[in-house]
Order: sequence, then structure tokens, then C-alpha cells
Amino acid sequence: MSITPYRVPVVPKIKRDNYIKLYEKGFRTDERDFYTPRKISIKTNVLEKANGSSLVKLGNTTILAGIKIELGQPYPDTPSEGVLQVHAELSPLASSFFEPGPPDENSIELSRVIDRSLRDPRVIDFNSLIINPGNKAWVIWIDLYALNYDGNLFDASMLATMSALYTTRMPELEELETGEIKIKNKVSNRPIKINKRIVSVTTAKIGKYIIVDPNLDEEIISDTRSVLVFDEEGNIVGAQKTGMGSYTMEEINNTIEISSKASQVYFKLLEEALENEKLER
Amino acid sequence: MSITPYRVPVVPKIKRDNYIKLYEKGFRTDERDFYTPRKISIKTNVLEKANGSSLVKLGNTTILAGIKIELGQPYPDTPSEGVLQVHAELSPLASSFFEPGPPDENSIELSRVIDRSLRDPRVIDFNSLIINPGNKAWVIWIDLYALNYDGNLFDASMLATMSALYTTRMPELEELETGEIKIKNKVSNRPIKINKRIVSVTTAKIGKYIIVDPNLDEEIISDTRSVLVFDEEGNIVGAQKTGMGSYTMEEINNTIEISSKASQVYFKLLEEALENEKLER
Amino acid sequence: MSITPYRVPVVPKIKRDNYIKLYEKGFRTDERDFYTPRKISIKTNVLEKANGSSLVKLGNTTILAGIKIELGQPYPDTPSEGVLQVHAELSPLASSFFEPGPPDENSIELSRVIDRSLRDPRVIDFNSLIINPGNKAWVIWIDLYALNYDGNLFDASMLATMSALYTTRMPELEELETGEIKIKNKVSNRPIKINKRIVSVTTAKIGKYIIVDPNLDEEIISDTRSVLVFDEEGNIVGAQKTGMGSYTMEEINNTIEISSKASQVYFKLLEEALENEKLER
Amino acid sequence: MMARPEKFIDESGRRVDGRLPNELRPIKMQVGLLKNANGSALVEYGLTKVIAAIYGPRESQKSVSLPDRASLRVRYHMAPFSTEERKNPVPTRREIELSKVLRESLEPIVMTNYFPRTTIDVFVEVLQSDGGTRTVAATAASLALADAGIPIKALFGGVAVGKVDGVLVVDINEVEDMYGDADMPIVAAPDLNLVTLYQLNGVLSKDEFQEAFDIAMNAITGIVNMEKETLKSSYQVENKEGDLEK
Amino acid sequence: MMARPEKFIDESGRRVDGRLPNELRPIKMQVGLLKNANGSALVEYGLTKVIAAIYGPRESQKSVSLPDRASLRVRYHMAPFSTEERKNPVPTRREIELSKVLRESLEPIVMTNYFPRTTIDVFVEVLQSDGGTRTVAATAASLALADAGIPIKALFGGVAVGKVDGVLVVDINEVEDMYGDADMPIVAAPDLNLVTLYQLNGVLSKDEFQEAFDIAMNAITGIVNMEKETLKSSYQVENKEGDLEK
Amino acid sequence: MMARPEKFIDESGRRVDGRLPNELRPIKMQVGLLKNANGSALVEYGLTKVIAAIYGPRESQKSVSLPDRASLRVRYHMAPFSTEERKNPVPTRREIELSKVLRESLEPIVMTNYFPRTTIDVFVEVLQSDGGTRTVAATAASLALADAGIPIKALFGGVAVGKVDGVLVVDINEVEDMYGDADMPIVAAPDLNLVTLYQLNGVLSKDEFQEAFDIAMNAITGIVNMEKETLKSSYQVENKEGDLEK
Repeated sequence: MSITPYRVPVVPKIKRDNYIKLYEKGFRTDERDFYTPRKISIKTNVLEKANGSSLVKLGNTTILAGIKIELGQPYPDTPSEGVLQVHAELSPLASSFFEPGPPDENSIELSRVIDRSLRDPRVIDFNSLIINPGNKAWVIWIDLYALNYDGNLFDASMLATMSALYTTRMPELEELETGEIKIKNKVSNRPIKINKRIVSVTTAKIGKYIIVDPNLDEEIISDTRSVLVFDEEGNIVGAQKTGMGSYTMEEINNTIEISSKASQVYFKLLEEALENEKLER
Repeated sequence: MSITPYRVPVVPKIKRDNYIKLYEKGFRTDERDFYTPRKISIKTNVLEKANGSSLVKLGNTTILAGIKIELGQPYPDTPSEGVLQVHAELSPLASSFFEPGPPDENSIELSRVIDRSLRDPRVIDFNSLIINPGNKAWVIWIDLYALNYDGNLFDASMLATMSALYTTRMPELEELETGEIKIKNKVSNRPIKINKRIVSVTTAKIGKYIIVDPNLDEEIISDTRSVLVFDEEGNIVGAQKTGMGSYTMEEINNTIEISSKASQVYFKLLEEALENEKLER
Repeated sequence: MSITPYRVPVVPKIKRDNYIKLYEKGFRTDERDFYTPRKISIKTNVLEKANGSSLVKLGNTTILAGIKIELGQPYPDTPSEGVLQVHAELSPLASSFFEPGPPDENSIELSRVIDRSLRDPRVIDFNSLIINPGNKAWVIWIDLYALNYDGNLFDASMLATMSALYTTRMPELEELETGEIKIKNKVSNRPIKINKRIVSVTTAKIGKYIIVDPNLDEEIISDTRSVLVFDEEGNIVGAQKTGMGSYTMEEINNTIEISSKASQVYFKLLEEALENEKLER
Repeated sequence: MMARPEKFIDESGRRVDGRLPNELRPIKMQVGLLKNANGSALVEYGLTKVIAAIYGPRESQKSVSLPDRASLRVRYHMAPFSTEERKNPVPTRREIELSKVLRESLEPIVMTNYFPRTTIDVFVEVLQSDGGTRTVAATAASLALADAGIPIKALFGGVAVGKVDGVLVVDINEVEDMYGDADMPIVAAPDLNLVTLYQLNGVLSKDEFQEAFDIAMNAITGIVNMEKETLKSSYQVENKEGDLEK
Repeated sequence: MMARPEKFIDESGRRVDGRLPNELRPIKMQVGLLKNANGSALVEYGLTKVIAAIYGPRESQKSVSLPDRASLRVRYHMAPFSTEERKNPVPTRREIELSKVLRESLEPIVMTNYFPRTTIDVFVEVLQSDGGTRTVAATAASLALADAGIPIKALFGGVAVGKVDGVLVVDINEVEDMYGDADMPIVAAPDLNLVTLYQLNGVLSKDEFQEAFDIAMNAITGIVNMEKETLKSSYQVENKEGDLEK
Repeated sequence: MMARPEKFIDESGRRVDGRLPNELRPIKMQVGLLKNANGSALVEYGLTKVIAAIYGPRESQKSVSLPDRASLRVRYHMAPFSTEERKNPVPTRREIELSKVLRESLEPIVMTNYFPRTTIDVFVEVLQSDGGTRTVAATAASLALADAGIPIKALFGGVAVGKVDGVLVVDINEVEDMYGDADMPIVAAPDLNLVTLYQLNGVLSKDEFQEAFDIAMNAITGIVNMEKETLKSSYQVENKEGDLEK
């Protein structure tokens, strides 16, 4: 069951008005233009014992992604593919809005949007993750851990996911004399096979304005938000309206164009980060 | 843990008094006599994709029963029998008294009384549900879903269960070359084997009166209630005192006689419904 | 998550002062000296159908230990050892402080301290509990059930555990023609193999005093508590500071000496109890 | 798992444990054995052992408080070591149902109107299960309520009537319950001629069903007399040792 | 499990169930069938059947009460018998997400400011699932809110647009959803030109993505017209029999 | 799973990772890295990385409010990617116990009497686990409390003493913990000569037990000095980059 949030801070109308006045002049409170995401920092391999990891800061929103790879069974309906599991935790360290406990609707929505964007567009080469069709497959656990929340968890989480995937190293197997297959080394040098890069672009609608990468204040005063996920060819590989409001068709078309352009910015930053880490392939 | 209900509406003493005054004249508020259940409507096969289904209205109490049959394992202590699972959901759609959440003591009691009445008297031929003794058996899932609650969930649920069972079609199996057994078609033409018909008769004790098929108002003002389940030979195949009060031995004997007679009414209505559906066998 | 207890009775400062005044004279409220546990009664084999059982009273603190032994699988990392499961239930029968529900941090701490004290020092001969290495092993379920709580659950639970273990009889196996191994009799005459005896000694620090086996009042007014577990050679085989306060190093050394001496008292009482039960081996 | 006996009644008319059809198992009762509870009782029918504890009346939590009466909270629970296979302590659907029917059996007996806005807790724990646990629980609850000094309209007790090899038998044990034709637990207050709980699992004719009540009422009358004796002697000899410690 | 069809569009341009790409499944609507609910509706798109019930506005629990508006509680739930394999009634992560996006689709439509400090419950139950359940749920919610007399800004409805064999198709069924290239559920209030829910699972070009909205808006306009007809006739003929009972 | 080493101490007296028995792993400390928390710290002992965040004091929920002091809420939690096998985020019995003993280690140190009726949250998250996580958590909590400006009686820290091949060693890593003879985590505030947490898993003689405290106190004194340096430099250089991002 989902209930109208009751713990969200009430936004004084005046604050919203001030934001909109600034927008009328073409500015945002943090001096960005409407279409530019905040400063992005991406550091990969921050966890020595995980198969892949990345710490992403999008402004002050901080996401740590950790990837563990384990032996498991393929799903009965996809016997020749590996298994993907995406989980997000909105940890109480990250914000006074987050309480300890089982994942709430926000963390479930976040992880399911990331999951769908990886799965159906086959961002990961799932067929390369089968060991023994119908029987043994790799299970990819992607855990997204919010360390600081200042708005726009989607884009930060997607950057963390992609950069962690790009630095993920598969475990190494060995076959025992009994024929049994076991993990010999938790982490080898072999990368995981990635088919394509994707980025998420979140925009907020505030009055008549559509702005890219809202920070927390902007999220709170926004009418509603759109998450569009793009691949490098410009296809849309995932979408989610999130938040309580609505869009006119004109606003949707506008949002698509703005998001499509902003996706190029994210791709550029992602590529730079991955190059900095000397992990291109 | 069970606690005295605290969400039940308080019955003004005057309302109870008015009911009893009417009983003294031999009437009930809905113009029934003491021993006649409300109008019953039974429609089977309302769900095309289930193995069996039935929508039962007993007055305004509405129960939807859906039966799904799946492959599973027999219990270790009954290796040559199929498996029965009965679950009832007192859905929040049905009444403002019902809250979303895990099954409470009332829905658990309801499903367990139905379950026991089917199991021990062997209403279903459990031996016909074994595929491979000790290893593979059919699992019969009976889900009772309350859509509208106006008293007497037991009798309505039992009618829904029996009529759904009578229209239940088994899945069809196929054996693969590997010898593995799989479901070929979810639903075939083959009926499930039923040994006997049973009906539940709920009576309420209100003051010195024993009335059949109490509606919600009568349930609320009742002192206590009795559920007696009968087979067509007049045997009692299940019983449950439910509700907070008590019975004298005289009242129990009275209840048995009244319920036994009322069981014939239920049987007649059940038979008519099944005939209407042209599903006699 | 652990939160500062809010249901604990507030101790009037005057009560604590009175206790300390008495300590200054060398006495406790129940006329014990500082280093002597309360009267101990140990009755074993109180449950005919369990593999082992014991009812222990330490003053008015009453613990019933029941041991069930079942067939199971060894853990992957200890393929040639049996499996130990220790669970404690602070039942609502035992105290108005205990609420029904899943185990809280206190019962989890209690069972884990007992578990660790049995496991690592190998009090039970785990290798004798393997039936088929990597595949079939005995699972020892030790359930500690608090019936009355008057302080010091640790020492009473450990006495109950040890005395129940000493009277535990293994099930008897049989091999079917199919080669399958099954339990023939739930309880045989064969005892479980015990390597050593251990006792727990709980002390409370109240002001500058260290007292052995605090009762409930003493627990409530205590600054903090120490649980030290000893074997018969005087080694420490388990330890836990429990409670909200702190120790100076001097107090710790003092606590070790006092506890070490008191362990001899517990061993003596345990031995007497086991002899009374004519179960020495 | 217990095996099914070939016969439930032998040539001499005796049951698997040697009892006659109308014979109860040896019954033991003891009150006041738990120090903290306001009242407590341990009751054994053969190997079935159930302990009951009463806490309260104490002020209700506001959300469940009733203005005109006390709330009853009843927990029927099986200790992990009470069953053939070790039982997970998480309440099962069975335990939830039995807590409900036991509570409903107490509601007409306890004088709840004396204590508005309070809660009376009745915790019963099955220590060892060998058939009939819910009816032993009722007997233990009756004694524990009396021990706690909670006003009740009358003492009550429970017994399970079964049908094996076509014969109605009283106070069935686990084998008779598991493999018999019917199991009918009944709780009653015979001094008031009131039945407060019944359930039936299995098949009985109408006549047998009525006869089962007669058998139960007769047995419960004896059980309640034992309760009275137990309470009387407990006032004389305080603090006697419990049967669990025999 | 359903098998993957070889082709999703045959030579004559027809889909696996014979429909044209822009053709909806047969749609049935019925309101007021649940007596206790303040409003209710049963909506079917082909074999997908969803029932919605409204309770409220009723006073909010204090902890969740909002001073300036009503709270919405929305539960999207699948009945255990609604799916291919029997579904455990415990809410899945999918049901939790869909409850959220459905609630968020209602927030801009329901005049919550009329009822401060109250809660309006929208319970939708999927009785049978054959694709598009969340969009059928939206249509059922629209009708049920109207039936309950809750003021809403406009009627709304939902439909899922898919892509199979490279073609955009409207109102996809379960096979098209499972094996198609894209599934895009959309909820809108066409009279206000407002889109209140969209999601995409799969891959679409930017142009296809925009075209999907046009297809959906067109379909939803027709669906909302059916809602209006249904509501109009329900005021005339009260108490007509439900489709579940045809 | 890690394999058991043949020897824990080689001929030259060095441990499996080259350390001497009394040698700590390389320790890194950083404060203030989380923007929203009132205080935060990241502490690493070798590969063990723990982050701590403080929220509060904020007004307590009424049901848990204490009239004379602040309540502490402490959560020790392991991130799913912190362990050898991916850890389910649902709290384990181990995490529940460690949350309790960590809370109890903070109770005598935090000046809770300054903030009646409030709650102070201490959230510690193990990001990577290589032995000694609870003691690293204590050190991180000490720094985070100081960073939050919560009055504490003294800085404190933790270290685990172990016994391998008959030798007491300080700051054990995961292999030494898993296969060693004893593991004894200790938390202390050396400036006050106060021990606030100890546990023992394994077997030690009485003398070894006492020696373990001496070893720990000595190590913790050094750790607390590092804390002081860290806090001092953090007041000078604000906002330095975190070690997680080296």
C-alpha cells in the first residue's frame, strides 16, 4: 500500500516563488543553467574485496555501488542467461528523511527502474553469464547504497551502476576431480561483458520550467519528475514518471528533448571518469 | 496472540432489543424466518485462466473462490496423496472493518475450518492427486477472496469452495524424453475427483433464539455462533464454535437440529446452482 | 537497531543507596555474601519426549532447557561436524517486562553468548555428530525457555544447558534397504559426547562493589555487569560485558578473580546435581 | 513420526495406552509455581504438559482500551521442544487460531466488566505435546485465573473426545488424534452447564456428535473437581514443589 | 509458461489474438457492484479483470494526517488466483512499486484539498491478469472514484502501448508484454490533456516513444468515453448484474 | 571461503600479513564526509572500512522518550557488498547483538543527561569487512560523535585482540579471526581508564585474558591519539577528499 507522504518537509510557498523568480531570469540557486547536471565525481574500485564498486557524487548526492558475483541457478524461463539482482538502500546515514528498516517504496522504485533499464535493453551480456544451461549461472548482485541524499538518486545511481559494472571483474572457476564446479578466486582479471552504456536523465517540472538534475530543494518544490534512460544511440531504454503531479503532452515532448541533450553530458562525464580510471576497453 | 476486538462497532442496546422484539413475533429484519438462509446466487467459471472458480452471493456477502492446481511434492507423512492449501483473504475491498495486511485470526480461522472440513472427511479424493508416490503430487490451492462482507463468511465460503471444486479442471501433463514430467496445458477437460458434497451451516444465538445464516447486524448483536458442516448423509464433518459467548447443552442440541435441517436447504441450492451451470456428473 | 531501554522500572535513588549501605556492612538484601550465588536447584529429564531437558532454579530465576536432535546437513565450512543451534525465549510468562513477539536483543545476546561458549571451546564433541561428511549430520537444538525472571539469566541458562546436555540421549538411526538413513527411535540410550564442563559467572558492579549472581533488583541498580565463562581448568572460554556502564582496569581484574573463585562454587553445585541425578559418566 | 497402530481398541476393550474408552489419562495439577505471574498453573494429562500464567489486570494501551470491560489477551504457544520435530517459535496459523478460540472460551467466563480499560493476559505455553493440548491449556487457564484471584463465573476445564475403531473415547492422546476418525476438543464450565469451546476435525454422526458432548461434560465435571481440590490444598500448603521437578 | 509466438504480426497485419495494431481488446465496465464500498468498479480489457473499491474520505490516523488535504492510500494487489502460477498474497516489490505509481497518478486528479485531515482509500485488486493490469487498474479507479462521488478534476484511464515485430501496438496482452520489445503503460486524463503515469520497459527510439504517447492518448480518449457511458447508464439502471456473474 | 593458513606466525615472528604481534594494521581516519549527518567519520583498519553517521539530538518519539536523558539509538549494519558472500540487508542476530553491545559501550561516554527527551542516532555501516568490524565501528562512532559536537566524556576506540599459534596478537584480520584460537574485541576510553565493551570468543587462560586487556589498552591509546590528530587537522583543512575516493 502506498500513502501520501506525511514526513516530507512542507515547502513554504515563498521559497517556491523565489525559485521560480530566479528561473524567470534563466538561473538556478546553485548558478547552473537549466540543462546542466551538477558536478560529478566518479571513483571506481573503492572496495578491494568486491567484484566491482564505484563511489559517485552528483553534487552532494553520494551513492556507493558494490557488485558481488556468486554462483547460482538461472531462472527456469531463461535457462541460458545469468541472473541480475539490483537492490537499493536509502540508508539512514544519508538523510534524516530515511529511517532504518526494510526497503520502502522509494528504494524499491529506484532499484526496479535501474534493474529494468539494465535487463530488457541487455546492457549486460546475460548469455555470457551462463555456466551450465538450466543449471549453473552467475548471479550479479548490484547493491546501491545511498550515503548522502541531496536529490536525484536515479541519475547518481545509474552512473554508479555503470561505472561499477565497467570495473567489475568476474570470479575464477575451477573444476574439482568430482566434476563439481567451484569458485577458485573471488575476483579474477576477466571483466564482465557489457553490451552498451546507458545513462539516466532526471528532470523536474517546476511551474512551466523543466530543469535537469534537480537537487533536493528543487525536488521538494517540483510539481513532478521524469526519469528517462538513454543508450548511446539516443534510444530510450527506460522511463518513469515519478512524483505526484502530471504532464501535458507538450511538456512531455519538451522533457524528451531536454533529457536527450542532457544524456550527452552524462555520457561525456561517464566516459571521462572511466578513462581517468584507465579502464576503457 | 489474540486480543478482545476493539474495532468492532458498539451495538446500541436498543438495537439488540428491537431485534429480539421482532424475533418474539417470529420475524427477522429482512423478513426471513429463523431457519432460512438469505438468497443465494452461485456463478461458476468466472475466471477463465484458473482451474476452477466460483462467485457466490449469500445475501450481500460475496465470496470469489479461485482454484489453481500446480505440480508439487506430497507431504512426507502422506506420500500417496495430493496436497491441499486453503487460504482466505478478508480483503479491504469487502468492508471498512478489514485492513490490508497479513491474514488475521479471523481469516486464518475461516480458512482452517474450510480446510479441515475438506481434508479429514476426504471430500476431495486425495489419492487421485498423486502422480509419483512420495515424489510428485498435485497441489490444490483454494483461495477464498471476500469481496463484500455482510455476515456469515463461513457458509458463503463453503458454497464457493464446493461449487468451484465441481467446475475444476485438472491440468494436463506430458512426459519429456528425459523422463521429466511437465505441465502441458494449465487446464484440461478432466474434472477433479470429488468424493462427497458438504455444506456449512452457521447459526447465531441471540438471546434465546437460534437463527440460521446471520447477516452482519445479527452477527454483531449475537451472543455467539456455531458453524456445523454436514455431508449429504447428515453426518457432521466439521464444527466450530466461533464468537465470544457460550452455549448450554440444550442450546447445542437445538443448534444441531436446526443446522441439520438447514443443511438440506443449502444442499438444494447448491445442487440447483450446479445444475444450472450444467455441470452435474 | 538498539535503543536505550524505556520500559525498565526507574530505580529510586534511595533504594540504590540503601543497597550500598548494606554492602558497606558486607551484606546483601538476601543475606548472601558478595561471592555466593543463590540457592540452585537442578532437575533433569523433566520432558519425556525431548532428547534432553533440565529445569534450573537459581533463586527465583527459572530456566527450562529442552534439547531436540534432528537429522540435517553440516555447514559447508565444517563438513565433518554436527550443527549447533541455541535459542533463548524470554517468555511473557516469566516477567511483566517481557512481551510476546520475535526474540529481542536481550534474548539474542543470551543465546549467542551461550552458543559461543559451547562452540569455540568445543564443549560438545562436534566431530562425533557427523553421520556422512559433507552430507548428513546431527543438528542439536538447544532451546532455553525462561519461566521466571529474577535476574541473572546467563548463569541459570548455562547451568540448564550443561545439565540438559549431560542427560541428552542421541536418536537411533536405521539404514533402509534403499541405503537411505532414517531415524528409528527419537531417543536411544546413547549419550551425546561432551568434552568438558563449563559454567558462567555473572557479576554486577554496584558502586565500588562487585557481587556474584545479582538478583533482579541488583541487576536494575547495577552500573554494569560482566559474564565470564570458565572451564574446569580455570580457562576463560567466553566473556561478555553486558549493561550500560563501564569498568576500570582495576575493576576488571577484580571481577576476573571474583568470578574465577565463584566458578568453583557453580561447578560444585553442577556436579552435585548431576550426581543426584545419577548421571555421571 | 509415530506409526499408525493396527488396532485402537484391543479385545479387552482397552486403548493403545491401556485405558478404557471413558478413562482419562493421569492428571496432575499445580498452581502458583511462577513467582512473577499474578497467577499460574501447570497441568498435565499424561505426557501433555501445559503451563499457564496470568498477568493483570493492568492498564490497557490506549489504542486497544475498552471503556466498559477488560480486554483479554490470550496466547497459546508451543515451546520449541514440545513437539516431535523441533518447532520454530514463530506463531503458526494453528497457534493463531487456537489463541482465538481459547480467548473466546474465556470471554463469557471472566468477569471482565469489573476491570474497564485494563488488559488481562493469559499466556499458555505447551511444554510437551501428546494430544489434547488446547483442552489442557483451558484447564490450566482456569486454575491460573483462580490462582490470580481474577473473578470468574465458574471454574472450567477441557477435554478432547475422539473416535477410534468406531468407538467414542475420551481424552485422546497424540496417536489417537493423528490416526483416529475424529477429534473433538470441548471446553466447558459444568457448574453453569456452559460450553465455551468446541471444534470438530473428522466425521461424526449427529448422535455421536451429541454423545461426544455428554462424554466431555462428564469428564470435565471430574476435572473441575480436581481443580477445586488443587486450589483448596494450595491454600493450605504454600510453595510446594512443582511436578516439573518431581 | 506461455510459449513465445513465432510472429507477433501476421501477413494480414493482425496480432496474435487477431487484433489490428491500433485495436483495443473488448472492454467491459461496471460500477457500484460492491455494497459496502463507497464506490466500486469492475473493468475488463479482454481477460484482464480488475476490481476497484473506494472507502472514504474518513478521518485520518493522527500520525499520517495532513492539515491541508486528504491523504490517498492506494493498494494495487494481485489475487492469488490471478496469475499463471498461484501468487503468494504477500505484497511483492512489483506490487509496492505499482501502488506508488498509481497513487502518484491519482494525486493530481483527486480534489484532495476538499477533505483535509481525511484519508481516501483506493483498493484495486487484479482478479485475472492477462497484460496491462496497472492500466486497467487506473481505469477501474477512475470509475470507482466517480461512483463514490469523490470530486475529481476529470475522468482518466490507462492503456499499455507495446512494440512487437517492430510495430507499435495498443493494449498489449500478456504474450505481447512478455516477449515483445517494449511495454509502455500510460495513464492520462484526456479532457485535461494530462498524463499522470508512464513507465517504459524495453527499447524505443525517441520518435517511437513520442508516438506511443499519441497512440495511448487516442485510446484513452475512447476509454474515458466508455467510462462516461457506463456512469450515465448506471444512474439509470441501478443494481444491474456484474460481468463476473454473466 | 578463505583457506586456513598452515602457520599464523612465521619463523621471523611475523603474522600472515607480515605484521608483528603487537602491530596494528594501517589505520586511516576521516571526519565530516557526509553532508547531511550532524557528524560523520570513515575509519579503516587495513581493508576493514566502517562509516559512522550521527543524527540528533532530536526530539524523541513520545513512546520512547526519557525524562532525564537522551536515548541512544545505535545501528550496526553490514552493507550487502561488505562480506565474502553477498549479505542480505535484513538485520541478522549477529547485527542485533552488536548493535546492543555497541550502544551499551556508548551509554557511559555520551553526556546524555544534557539532552533529556531527545534521541541521538548513531548509525554505523560496515562497507568492507576484514576482521574487527565492531571495534572499527567504535572508533568511527567516537570520531563521528566528536564531529557532531555531541558532548562526550572522552574519545574512545576499539581493537580486537586475538590468539594465534599460542601468541596474543593485536588487531586481528579476518583469517586470524576465523581460524585463530580466540577473538576478543575491546572498546575503551584510555584517558578515563574505562573499558566499555568486551567480548570473548574462544579460549584464553586467566593470565592471557588479563594480558589481552593490557595489549588492547595500549593499542587504543594510540588509536585515540590518531583520532585527536584527525579532529585537529579537520578543523584546519575543511572538506578534504575522503579515503573512499583516493
